[in-house]
Amino acid sequence: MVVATRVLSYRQAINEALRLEMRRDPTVILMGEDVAGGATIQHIEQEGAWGGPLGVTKSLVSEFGRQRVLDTPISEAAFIGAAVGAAVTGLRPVAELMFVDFFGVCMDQIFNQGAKLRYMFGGKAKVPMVIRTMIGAGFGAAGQHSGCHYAVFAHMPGLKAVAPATPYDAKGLLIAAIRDDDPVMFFEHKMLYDMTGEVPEGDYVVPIGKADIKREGNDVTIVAISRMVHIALEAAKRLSTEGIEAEVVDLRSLSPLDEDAVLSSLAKTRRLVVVDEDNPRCSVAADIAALAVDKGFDYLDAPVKLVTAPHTPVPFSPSLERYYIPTPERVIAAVREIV
Amino acid sequence: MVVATRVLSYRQAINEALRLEMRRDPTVILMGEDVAGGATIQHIEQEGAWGGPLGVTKSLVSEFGRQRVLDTPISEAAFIGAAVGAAVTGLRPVAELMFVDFFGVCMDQIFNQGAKLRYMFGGKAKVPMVIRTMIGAGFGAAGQHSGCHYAVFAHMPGLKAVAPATPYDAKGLLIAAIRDDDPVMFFEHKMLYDMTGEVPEGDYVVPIGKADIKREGNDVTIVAISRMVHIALEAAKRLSTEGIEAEVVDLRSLSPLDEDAVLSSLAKTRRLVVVDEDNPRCSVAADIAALAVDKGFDYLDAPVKLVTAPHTPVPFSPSLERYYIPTPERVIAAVREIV
Amino acid sequence: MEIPRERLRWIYERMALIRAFEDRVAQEFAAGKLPGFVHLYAGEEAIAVGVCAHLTDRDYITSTHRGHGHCIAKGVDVKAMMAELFGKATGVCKGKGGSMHIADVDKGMLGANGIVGGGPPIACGAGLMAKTLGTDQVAVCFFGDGAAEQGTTHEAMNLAAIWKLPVVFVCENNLYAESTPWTYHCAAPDIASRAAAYDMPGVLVDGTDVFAVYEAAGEAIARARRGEGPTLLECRAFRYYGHFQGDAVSYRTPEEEAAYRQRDPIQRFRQTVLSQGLLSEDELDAIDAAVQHEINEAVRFAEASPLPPPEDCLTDVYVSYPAEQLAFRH
Amino acid sequence: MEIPRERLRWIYERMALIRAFEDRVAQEFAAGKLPGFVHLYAGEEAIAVGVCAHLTDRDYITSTHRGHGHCIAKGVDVKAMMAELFGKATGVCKGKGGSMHIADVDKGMLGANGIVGGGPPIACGAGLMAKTLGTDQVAVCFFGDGAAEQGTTHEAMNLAAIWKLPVVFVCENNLYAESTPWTYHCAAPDIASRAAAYDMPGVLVDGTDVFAVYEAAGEAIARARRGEGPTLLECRAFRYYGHFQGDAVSYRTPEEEAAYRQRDPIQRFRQTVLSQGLLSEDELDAIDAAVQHEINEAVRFAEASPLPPPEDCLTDVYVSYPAEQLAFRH
Ligand SMILES: Cc1ncc(C[n+]2csc(CCOP(=O)(O)OP(=O)(O)O)c2C)c(N)n1
Ligand SMILES: Cc1ncc(C[n+]2csc(CCOP(=O)(O)OP(=O)(O)O)c2C)c(N)n1
Ligand SMILES: [Mg+2]
Ligand SMILES: [Mg+2]
Repeated sequence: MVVATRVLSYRQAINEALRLEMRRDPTVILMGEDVAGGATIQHIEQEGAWGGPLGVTKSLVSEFGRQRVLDTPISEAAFIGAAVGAAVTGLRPVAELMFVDFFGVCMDQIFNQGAKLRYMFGGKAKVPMVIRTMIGAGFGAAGQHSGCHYAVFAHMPGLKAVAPATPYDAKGLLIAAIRDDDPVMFFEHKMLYDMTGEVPEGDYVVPIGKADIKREGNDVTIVAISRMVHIALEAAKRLSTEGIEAEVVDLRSLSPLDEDAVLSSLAKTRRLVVVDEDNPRCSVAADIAALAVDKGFDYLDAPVKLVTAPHTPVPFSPSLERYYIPTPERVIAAVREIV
Repeated sequence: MVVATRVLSYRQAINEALRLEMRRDPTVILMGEDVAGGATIQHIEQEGAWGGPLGVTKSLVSEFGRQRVLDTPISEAAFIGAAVGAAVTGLRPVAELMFVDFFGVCMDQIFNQGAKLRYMFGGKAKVPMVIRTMIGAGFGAAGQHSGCHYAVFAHMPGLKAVAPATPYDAKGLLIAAIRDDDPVMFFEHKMLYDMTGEVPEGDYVVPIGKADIKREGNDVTIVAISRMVHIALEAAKRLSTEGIEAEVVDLRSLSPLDEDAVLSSLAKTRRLVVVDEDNPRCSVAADIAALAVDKGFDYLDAPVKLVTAPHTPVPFSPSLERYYIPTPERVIAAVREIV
Repeated sequence: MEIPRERLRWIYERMALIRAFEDRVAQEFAAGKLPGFVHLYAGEEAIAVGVCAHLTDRDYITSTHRGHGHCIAKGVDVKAMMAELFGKATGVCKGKGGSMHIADVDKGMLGANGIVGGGPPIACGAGLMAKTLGTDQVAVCFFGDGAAEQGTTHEAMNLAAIWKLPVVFVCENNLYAESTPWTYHCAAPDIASRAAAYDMPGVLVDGTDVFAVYEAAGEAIARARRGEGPTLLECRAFRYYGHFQGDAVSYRTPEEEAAYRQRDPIQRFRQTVLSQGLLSEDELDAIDAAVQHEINEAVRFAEASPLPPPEDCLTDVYVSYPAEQLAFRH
Repeated sequence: MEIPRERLRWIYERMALIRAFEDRVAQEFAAGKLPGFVHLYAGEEAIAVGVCAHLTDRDYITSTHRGHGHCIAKGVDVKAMMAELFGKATGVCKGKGGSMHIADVDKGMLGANGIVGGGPPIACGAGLMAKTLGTDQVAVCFFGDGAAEQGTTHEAMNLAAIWKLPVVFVCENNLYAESTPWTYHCAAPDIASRAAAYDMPGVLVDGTDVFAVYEAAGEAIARARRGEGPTLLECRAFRYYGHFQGDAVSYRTPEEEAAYRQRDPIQRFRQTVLSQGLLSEDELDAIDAAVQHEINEAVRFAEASPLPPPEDCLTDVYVSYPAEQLAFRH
């Protein structure tokens, strides 16, 4: 069967995944601040409503109505907790935590309730919910709207966590997340919304827990997450002109982890750099390094280098923010140190 | 000068640190649920009040009064945020988050407000506050009262984090934390409250950011945190009977990290095991492994082994909980794999 | 509100069962047979029973750290409960939850909760499910006076109100949060009147009078089922034991505790039904005996049951996850 | 409440300065000169100014994502503010905070806040400091109608009430939270009446009338200074621009927006003082001119200022911390 593909943006790919799953399964609902937009305002019904502050859920309300696309008050703990309660009792809610930086007001419902109910109930419940949330710097949005923080969620038992880097992966992983019977954190990088790429029509699944080799190479493995995949690819391109061929592994799934993909690439290249936009301490990057030095120790011919944000909040000024975000130059410098 | 020491429990050592600092500095206040106990109840004034559910702050209210030892409603976000506001404007509050597992209801005030105000304000403010909080399994307190979670705090820029393993360190680190001009998370392991040890009278400081060699050895470095220090020491004792001499490094401070202490021990022993009661992914243990495989790569003669809790919530039943908590046997097995 | 005879018998039986369960748990705990800590519900039986008398297994409740009474009122099996408190493999949560997380989704019991204020958002979710799917199910959220100060409680009441969810909020005001009197931690003259802040009815109820609770809850639940939205009930009652077992309860006087017993919900029920000739003394005594038997059986069952195999620590975390990533690396 | 002439001039000047600042920021933003996003306060000037007219530099305020107006009313330097929005090293936060975190502790301005509901607990802390040290300082907490649904807001009001903290809660009800009308997100008939849930006075104020705000805030702040505890003011006003710059504001109709202008706080003030002969037209025009000059100077200053050196990313995180652990490893 030939599947038609079109060029879509990451934003459109996410929107399409939501639309297809809502068509397929009437128990899928969306909730979040302004995910429809303009609740109770007559004159913008149908196409005028926001669809989220960045338009990601635009026009879903016109197809599915306000019973299934629910604007919420600014009460993240209440509505994310409501998603937990709805998931335990039979719906498949997709809740939007607008920016991941807001997790501090609702983390209890995520990690202590949603993530643990199944376990504490002795396996009698399941919690099929998705939390979509925006990550990343580059927007000048400063200290409380630019973090990644996915390490905190990968740390927590009971949660799954995925972070797509391309429109294709965004659509396929979101469909997988909605169909998954466990709570899934779905991290969308705000700097990727306008990135475009080939996306098949119809539904398909990118399996949770599988990394993707975005570029093959024999000299060094660069493991990267979300937007950093593109930084790593840029670095790899430039390194190639010097004769260094990097293999770029897009982690895609942060929990569970595709340990085999990382270790087999490492077995081939014997060198590892991890690129992660999150803060360095107790990060996913550190976690990959820990994996490498345990199960991959015999492969390692050089130190494992982490290219991450510094141990600081995200600064506002463009000059500072550029310094904060890992660059291809820093990735190249790290690679040069070990090849 | 000879300083008298006595044997105190970890609980008493903490109580004494609070008492001494409150005597020394009138801007130090305590706040938390039942930290005094029985607010407005006349007949228990003075010695009858709880002093916290485990009696750690017992009788401080009789010395300092209810203006400085404040019982709070069950509103962690409000009172921890109030500690932030009080710290920015001139007090040195010590707030108690009863169990670290409750961080999900108040994390925003901790990591987004307290930890970031100084940075976002361009350095114009300081936030000298301490959050005391209980960690750890072993009490049968199950999934929402037994976690460690300190990795989440070590991950966050703007916070410091310490986790004493002995009465001596508890007192000295708490005094250091109260005098520190940055927000400090102070992790108390509930299974250690009754542990006793020599504690000097009067005030002294254990500097934040310094690890402590709790046992010297040449064959393997075991880095451990909080209660796991004692597990590591027990393992070391048993290994010694087989002729393996382990060096036990008590990390004490999780942020900042005493990188030198870890690396110089590693330079000597060339082998590393990290023992951490927290969940394994993106943990402090993983972080130490990442440090080792980067800056300590040339020292490493073997894989770095992590002995941690599994990637599960803390179960209730004693048989399950025993399985969850790292044991000397597991530490010994890890050491045997690499020596 | 007239209560059918069979319901009356059920009410008495459930209240007696809760009391007997809690008294026995206190004994077993004192004997060192229970791990962890327990928060007992004795004295507050009329609330859980008066409310749950209106619910079926298809309706949901969320509970608190003091959740045994809610379980029993919702019909959770007492043997499986006792085994859970003993940490046994036959426990209703296979020994993974314990007292603070005891739950039985099949009975609509969405869990005790170790987090004060953890339940209200979850109850909204159960209500949202019912509303979305167009069923007539309702969700009842039990919470303490102390939990009234947790932000989630406010957020959830507002959410339930604007979405007109079929949720009933039942504040169990037992006068204390740990050792702190509610009059200290709560700025409002009463908690029921906070309902006005969410434009819902708020009713202050004598929580030691099961008839009063039954009536108020009946109206609130009927209103919710009719799709007219949430209600807040504040039920005042007393907890007989300490906050948790081991609490010396220094904050209360013996006089205060004695006064509680004057209004014991079970004795009050007995007096009412006897004086009105609704049930007979023999009937009530027979129920007491049956209850005692059930509790004895439950303890026997719990004691005889095995502990879960240690590796069960690793199961039930996810529906699907690579097993080797759940285990510790060493 | 009679307002001294100098205060009247100050009120007009501050309101005009806020308006001019915001209008200019809108222009500069549209020209692509400002990084990030900005939330503008135009239309709500009477609230910040009417409240802060009662405060000194020693009093504290907490603010919101829509914080420029609060800064100006609290006396933060406009040049340093503009430079901050431009991300310059001369900014009041050295370019680290930006619009959403603009702050000046020396002026008692404890920060705009990127977290809705982030401010109320912090305001309680400033009040607690004053109470603990026995000073007469007060803390004012500005928050939006949307923030009224955040749990922290409720917790903070309750805490301030039980501790009788010198805190005034000022809800700026501008009818919308993003594109969501307050009548949808809020179950209460008005936000002021929620004060009853915390046993404090609650006052609904016309937030486009600076005299009304001045009077209500004066009473509330005096009450707080006397140690009589918190008050909740709900001030209704309109935001003229979108939620953030770039918002097409499709949720409002042109008629609705036109109606706002009928009640413009600055025009209303002008009419009142002119008709009552309190200030002269020349005086007001002179102030307008001075304000315009100040804004021009501020923009010139901001444009001429350098960006911070990149490595300044690593400073001001802690008072003390090992420098090599702040830097990224590569
Ligand atoms: C978020 C959170 N904070 C604090 C606690 C500790 N804690 C457990 S029960 C309790 C008191 C609860 O009081 P109330 O809600 O009145 O319930 P009661 O115990 O009286 O039934 C406290 C403070 C907790 N479990 N969760
Ligand atoms: C905790 C949190 N949730 C959501 C947001 C996103 N957000 C920013 S402003 C805003 C609306 C705020 O409305 P309101 O409080 O009425 O203030 P206004 O913008 O009207 O001044 C939202 C939802 C946020 N910044 N923080
Ligand atoms: Mg209570
Ligand atoms: Mg608003």
